[in-house]
Amino acid sequence: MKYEVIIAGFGGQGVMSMGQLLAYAGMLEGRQVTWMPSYGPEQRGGTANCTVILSSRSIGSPVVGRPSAVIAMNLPSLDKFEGKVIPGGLLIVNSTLVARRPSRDDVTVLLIPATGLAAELGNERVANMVALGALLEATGQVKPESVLDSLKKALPPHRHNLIPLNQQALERGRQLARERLGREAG
Amino acid sequence: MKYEVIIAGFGGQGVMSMGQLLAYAGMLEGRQVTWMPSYGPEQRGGTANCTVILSSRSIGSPVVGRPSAVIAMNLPSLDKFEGKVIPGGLLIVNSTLVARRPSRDDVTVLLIPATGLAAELGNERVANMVALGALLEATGQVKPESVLDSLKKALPPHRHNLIPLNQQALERGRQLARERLGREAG
Amino acid sequence: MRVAFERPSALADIPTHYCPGCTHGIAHRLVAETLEELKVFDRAVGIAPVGCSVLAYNYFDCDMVQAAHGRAPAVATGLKRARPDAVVFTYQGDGDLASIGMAELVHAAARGECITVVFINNAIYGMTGGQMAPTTLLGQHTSTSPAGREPGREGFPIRVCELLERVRGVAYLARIPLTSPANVARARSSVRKAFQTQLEGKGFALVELLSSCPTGWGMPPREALRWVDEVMTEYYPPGEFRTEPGDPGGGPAGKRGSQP
Amino acid sequence: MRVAFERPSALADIPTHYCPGCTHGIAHRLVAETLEELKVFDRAVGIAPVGCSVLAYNYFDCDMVQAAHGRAPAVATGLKRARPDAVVFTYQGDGDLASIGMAELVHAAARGECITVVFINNAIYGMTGGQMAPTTLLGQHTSTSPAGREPGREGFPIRVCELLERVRGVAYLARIPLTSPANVARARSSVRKAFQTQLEGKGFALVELLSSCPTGWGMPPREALRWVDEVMTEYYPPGEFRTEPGDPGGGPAGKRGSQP
Amino acid sequence: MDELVLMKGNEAVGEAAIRAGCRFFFGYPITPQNEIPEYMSRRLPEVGGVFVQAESELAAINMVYGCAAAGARAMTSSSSPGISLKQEGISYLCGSELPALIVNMIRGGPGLGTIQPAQSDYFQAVKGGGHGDYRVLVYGPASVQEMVDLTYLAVGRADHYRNPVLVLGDGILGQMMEPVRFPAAVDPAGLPEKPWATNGRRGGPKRLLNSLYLEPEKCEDHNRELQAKYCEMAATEKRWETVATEDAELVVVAYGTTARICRTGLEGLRERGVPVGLFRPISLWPFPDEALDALIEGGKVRSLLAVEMSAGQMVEDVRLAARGRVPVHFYGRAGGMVPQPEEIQEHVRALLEGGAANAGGL
Amino acid sequence: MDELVLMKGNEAVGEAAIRAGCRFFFGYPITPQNEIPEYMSRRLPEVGGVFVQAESELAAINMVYGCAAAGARAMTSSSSPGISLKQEGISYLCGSELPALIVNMIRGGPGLGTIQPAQSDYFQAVKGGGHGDYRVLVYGPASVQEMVDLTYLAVGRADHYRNPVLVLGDGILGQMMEPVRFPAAVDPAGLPEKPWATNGRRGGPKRLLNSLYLEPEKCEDHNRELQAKYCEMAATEKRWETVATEDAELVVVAYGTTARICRTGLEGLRERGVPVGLFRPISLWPFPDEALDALIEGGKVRSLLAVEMSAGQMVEDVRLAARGRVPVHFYGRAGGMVPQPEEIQEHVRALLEGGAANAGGL
Amino acid sequence: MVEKRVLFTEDRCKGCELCLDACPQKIIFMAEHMNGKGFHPAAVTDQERCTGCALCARMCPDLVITVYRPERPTKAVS
Amino acid sequence: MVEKRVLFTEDRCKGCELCLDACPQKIIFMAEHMNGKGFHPAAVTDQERCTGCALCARMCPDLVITVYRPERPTKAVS
Ligand SMILES: Cc1ncc(C[n+]2csc(CCOP(=O)(O)OP(=O)(O)O)c2C)c(N)n1
Ligand SMILES: Cc1ncc(C[n+]2csc(CCOP(=O)(O)OP(=O)(O)O)c2C)c(N)n1
Ligand code: SF4
Ligand code: SF4
Ligand code: SF4
Ligand code: SF4
Repeated sequence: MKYEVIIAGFGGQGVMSMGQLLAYAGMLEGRQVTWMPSYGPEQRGGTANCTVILSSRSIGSPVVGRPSAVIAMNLPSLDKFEGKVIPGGLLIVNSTLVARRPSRDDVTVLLIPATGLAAELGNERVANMVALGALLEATGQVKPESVLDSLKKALPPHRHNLIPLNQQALERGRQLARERLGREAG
Repeated sequence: MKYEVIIAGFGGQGVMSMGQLLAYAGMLEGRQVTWMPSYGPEQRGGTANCTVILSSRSIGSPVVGRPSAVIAMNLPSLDKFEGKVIPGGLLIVNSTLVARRPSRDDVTVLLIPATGLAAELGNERVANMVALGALLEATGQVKPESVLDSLKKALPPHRHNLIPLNQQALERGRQLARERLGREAG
Repeated sequence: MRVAFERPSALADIPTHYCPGCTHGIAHRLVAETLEELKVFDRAVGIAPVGCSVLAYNYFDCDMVQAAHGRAPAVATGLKRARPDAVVFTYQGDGDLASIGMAELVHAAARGECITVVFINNAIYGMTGGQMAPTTLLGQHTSTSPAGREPGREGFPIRVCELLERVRGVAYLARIPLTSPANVARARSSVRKAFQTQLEGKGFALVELLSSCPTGWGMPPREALRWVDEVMTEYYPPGEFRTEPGDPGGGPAGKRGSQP
Repeated sequence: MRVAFERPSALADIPTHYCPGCTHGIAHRLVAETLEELKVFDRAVGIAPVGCSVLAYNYFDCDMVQAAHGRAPAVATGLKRARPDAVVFTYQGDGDLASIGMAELVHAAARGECITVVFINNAIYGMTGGQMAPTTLLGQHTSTSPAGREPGREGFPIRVCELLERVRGVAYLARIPLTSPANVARARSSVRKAFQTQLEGKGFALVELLSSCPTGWGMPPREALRWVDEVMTEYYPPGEFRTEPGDPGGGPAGKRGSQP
Repeated sequence: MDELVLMKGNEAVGEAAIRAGCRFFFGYPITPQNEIPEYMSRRLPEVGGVFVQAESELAAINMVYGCAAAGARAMTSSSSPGISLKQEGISYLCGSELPALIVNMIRGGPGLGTIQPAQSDYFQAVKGGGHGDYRVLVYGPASVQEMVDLTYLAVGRADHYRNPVLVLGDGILGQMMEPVRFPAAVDPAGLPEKPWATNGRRGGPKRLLNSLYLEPEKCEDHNRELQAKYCEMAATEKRWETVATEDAELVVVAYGTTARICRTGLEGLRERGVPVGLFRPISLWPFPDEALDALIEGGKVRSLLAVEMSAGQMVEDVRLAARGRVPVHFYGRAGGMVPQPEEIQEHVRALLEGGAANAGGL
Repeated sequence: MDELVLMKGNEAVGEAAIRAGCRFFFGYPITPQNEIPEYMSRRLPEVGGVFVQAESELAAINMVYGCAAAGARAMTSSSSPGISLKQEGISYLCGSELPALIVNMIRGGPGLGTIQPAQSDYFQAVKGGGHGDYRVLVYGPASVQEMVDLTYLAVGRADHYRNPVLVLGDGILGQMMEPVRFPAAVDPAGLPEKPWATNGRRGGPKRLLNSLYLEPEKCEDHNRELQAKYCEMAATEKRWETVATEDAELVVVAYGTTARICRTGLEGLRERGVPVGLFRPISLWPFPDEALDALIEGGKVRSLLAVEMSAGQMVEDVRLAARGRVPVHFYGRAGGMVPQPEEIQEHVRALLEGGAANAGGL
Repeated sequence: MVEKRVLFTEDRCKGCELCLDACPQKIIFMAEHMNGKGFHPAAVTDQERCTGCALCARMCPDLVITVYRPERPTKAVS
Repeated sequence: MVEKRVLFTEDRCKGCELCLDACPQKIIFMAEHMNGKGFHPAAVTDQERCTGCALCARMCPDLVITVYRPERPTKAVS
């Protein structure tokens, strides 16, 4: 099966690395993966986004028109991608920065105050991990442990002190998603 | 009918302009003509040559492998082109500078001491006109008057004082050719 | 109340794509103000380079031509030769002007083309993401000089004004940092002179504006301006290098000047 | 009797294609003698340009590479970076080096590439038949400046040494006319220094040899040499411009040197 | 100059461009086309034009770009290596939709090659040696008179389409002299205004000449417009000549100098009753495929022979037009070698006798 | 690095080149391939190699020329406009018979175009954008793993043939990350000597690397040798992949990124029983024409559809291979637009229903 | 409330803070809230302390600032 | 006849006359005859006046000239 995620936000919000962690985790779990960034000067000031595809079979097009899930870390991203999610898909919105409520009613909407929760954890920059946690919880696409393993591989050793914080953020996101989705802790 | 001439010699011997005069004269007489120079750095120090084609019909290839006539103003030119003249063709050799006698016996050979005769006329640089005169006489391809008309067109007005000398040289060439060919003055 | 400062009408009233604190915006304004002040807006033609300022064609409200990377001076030459009454300027970054475009720059200068070159020296390639520029300082870290520019590996930074100072055909040449209101005022006067040089038909004119690239340098904008003032100006001394056409001379330093 | 002068063995024993009296032949000999003298012939690699000296690859008996027009310094860079122990020289005419090849020249110099450039300045394009060069003097008639070079039309001649003098990365720089036995002796010593600079790893070295092109100029060879001495050296003063690496500095002439 | 004059191909090209209203030349010397810049440096000042010897071919094509942007008729010329250096610029001219006359007097390659004539830049010219989807009109003259006529035409077509037009000659065509007659001179002052030209707003709307479209949707739209233009060219600009093809069983396809050499060869064969004809493409892009198609459909033709001064480039366009219906043979010379009529004759005879099945020269 | 790593195509190309023994990189930044020079500037010093940021693409290709002349394995990379600037240099490399790895991560054109992915430099790559008769081996990878494998292969083939080899990717292939496994590292010190390399005679015979042959006879001989080499390449270097072509009535022909998009689309059609297959050229020059020929001769195929991110370039090679036996249709997107699998499906369905007869996208 | 002497087109502000250093009166500050672009915009509330020198505007790369000057600059404005 | 001190490889000479100016003894002259290349070659007959300074050779672009010097230069040679 194929699962396609678009992650979008401001330049500094870590949307690219969020996607890479997801892809890496998928790879560790033996799946086919591609990660594809938007590239070019639009990144400057505007929004950046990336697409992650996780699949059991070899992946064709790395460019996705209609993703299974979207994480919108800011308003322009929500505006741009809300309409693209497939019916029955998932839409995660960073509700700290996005005041508007999504209008789609044929998709699962998760409003996650990712930036706020990250700030509570002491560092706004882990908002991406909060959002990623929510995605993992809502979709079960990859295991949180795989994401943490990926993080260990991705961070240089002298940055490994950041791992606990990231782990907390991931957990926080999962937890909130569980609550919002009305699920029991797994 | 098509008549093809290759004129070859040292850089300064005026072989290019000799060919141009011939072509121009042909044009004035209403014939199809092309003039094609050898070009490139070989000119430097080595020999230069040009090909003139006179024809009653539109001219195909401007590059001639086997000319009807060759004028060799120096030894390297004779060495290079002697073998190329078609059987029954014409070979004019500037015998002032070329000691060697041509070995071809299936072509008409005219040994014309062009440089020497030109020097006698007071200017070595009209050796080309002497040779051209010989060609005109031997082949009848264009009228001497046409060559002189061409010369008038080619020379800038302030150089028209050179015309009489050129005319003399042309005449001298014709005359000698007549003698060598055992012809009567026309 | 009267207006003490407002947007020059020669600039389109749209937001730019430049990063926060990028001095490209200031430089644009100076050029636009000059076009108005000299009343040449209506016959101005700008040549946009390839670099962060490629979209300058959207911001300057005069006629604009987008040129291939580095070739703006050649494009300007063609244009000016065809329309000597047009006021032609190029707006070029350091990669565009001093790396790939070095030959076109030096030759347009040597031909004494009556064009005005606005040269934005930010010591880096902004648009492509922070690679080394020919003006990157020694020791400076960029994405293609990751260990810091080191002469044995990456060579020395090129000083464009010092170089062009030796080219006959150049009539105006100045370098000013865009770091403070006072410097910006100086820069404006230099930009003006560079256009006046063209209007008077004196020859080639270039103003080098020492600029910041907060994004490429990885510095907050204010720190970036301080870096310009404190570090860049050390290697790139500001000032006017040439204010009139003439033979810049220069000659051998050694003892062999005499002829037998 | 001992031999006071004979052909250096680094030159192939074949006639050259150069015109009578063309000083390319003298320049070739100086380079060949230097390669022998410094005992580097066996690790020398020459880069032949496009120009009358394109066939230099036949004359120099060391390894030779023929480069695209103007790109010899880039080719030399690639070669030297791959084999730092090779002794790499380019041999370039003024069209090749200062016109189409200006960017490659300035940048190889700024990178301080340890290569030696032998620059033949004959103020014209010889090979293609006498067109204007970037070094053609004002007033000089060529087949593409038929009315004589005029700054407003054809721009000013470029002085390569004066220009490069302002480039950090340059370690040796000299200009010598090939006009008399005494000057040829000077030129030889400069060529030697330019190679020594490379051997010592000091940086970029260039010798400009003021040369004649009797054919392109339409002058007998001896008159051509007089013209070099009397006319060319006026605009192109001979001498050593740089003998050591270092920062050439240069700075603004105007009053804006001070920083707020 | 309405009279017949004897003129070098290179100079004739220059004069023809001037006659067509071109007053700006930007170029760099290279054999075998030096007479073009040399002629222009003498002639242009006489007619109030401008000649600039650029510092390189790269600079030259970009000067043409700027000059065309100002609305003037501009040209450049070079030969093979120099034309390679212009590829980025040609792509930009097409992208910004700017007219230009570009002349390539081909010499043998690759690399520095030789200065002798060749046709080995055919692919570069007709398929596009630069990046991106673009097309330039390419004309392949076969005589000095045709150089004049096609150059004259090219300048007008360039303006008409706002696209560069390439005249593809070779060293022979540039160097040879033939009698020519020039068409009437166009006064550039009398040419229609170009409302898109960037020469200062002068009270009008802002103009922009540009090939950058960061958003791919816009860039695709732009490409669609360009393609529509190229389709129009393909529909209306094909030119060709046929010689004795009506009853020909073997048709030689050749352009430029090679075509006239082939004609001489074929005339000889015809005299001996051999049923051969000549198809001469004059526009190389668009290639006159329908005309060739019609010839094949005529049913007489049993095979085609492409002859080139290259290792087999135009032959691909011949094959594309032939679509497998008749065998397409190839005969080529390279590196500056010029085929002789006798060679063509021999090769044709061998083919007709079934001997040289596509052996193909070189 | 024998394990699976997640890597960007651009970085993977760099690492693959290093693994193949390439220690010299000369290049100039341009989107979307900046990660190649950036990666090389970090990695090469670690392995004793040299990274030089050249002043331009022109300088870069000529540095590669010099470096290859010294006998080293050298590479450069760029994207479309930058590759146009390298055309003269590529022609010189071929003329002097020097090996080189050249990577083009295509972006949309013409001119400055867009930085988004395209395949519109196909003609330039396979027909030769530079002057003269020459050929370069061109590979068109379709995944990051294939970028690695073909880059690795390219370095070796370049040395084998003493000829540049071009890896033709696009913005997507350069920017995307996929898991890759690298082949074993080659130690450049262990590579065979190159007796022709000019690194100083050192007691041996003089060596000369040159592409000038003033005498046309010699230049033609040289061209004959080059053509013989290209013939050998054409005979031995064709690569392709087929997917479900055995019983396909319509075969889509596509390379690179487009091919994988088509595969996704075709899989969907196959699931619904539509008899479609995919023919994917991997070597673009030489184009795998015989394999396509065999497919057509198989008799099942009733039509071909070429799909490209360009306005119709590869389709000419498909037509040349098809020789009129089956209709060849075309569907293309341009200017950085990437086709979607659904588009392909729709277009195929319309074709099978006879609706979109060669209407052809764009 | 005083008439505005210095006017910030808030949505154009990229929060670069260059105007802060330029203002001799040091009356410019960065607002708490974010504008549509996600930046904290520069602002002045102390309008009467603005002398109309326009130095901030001359440093602003984004033409965010318009400055008005009283007809007689030295006199306090109503 | 004296042993030759200065030797001209006549066929290589292009008749440029640069050696003429270089010779301090002014003993070089251009021969009447032409060589194979069509040039009047330079020549010296006055061999004993040659001092072996080799200045001519250093100016000759075509390496036409080889110069020998007596072991003790000041002494006249047999
Ligand atoms: C021929 C070509 N080479 C490279 C590029 C890629 N490129 C675009 S902008 C740029 C450098 C820009 O740097 P600079 O000129 O310093 O301007 P900045 O972005 O810093 O303002 C480069 C290399 C290109 N578009 N075309
Ligand atoms: C790309 C390219 N452009 C132009 C030429 C033609 N060309 C050959 S040599 C030359 C100029 C030679 O002049 P110079 O470098 O001054 O050397 P000289 O012949 O005077 O020694 C030119 C323009 C070429 N071969 N390649
Ligand atoms: S990248 Fe640098 S130069 Fe470009 S807009 Fe941003 S700050 Fe300015
Ligand atoms: S043309 Fe000039 S530079 Fe070339 S060989 Fe002759 S004299 Fe020398
Ligand atoms: S300088 Fe301009 S953009 Fe920057 S903070 Fe001040 S008002 Fe905003
Ligand atoms: S310098 Fe040399 S080539 Fe010239 S005349 Fe003397 S010997 Fe002959």
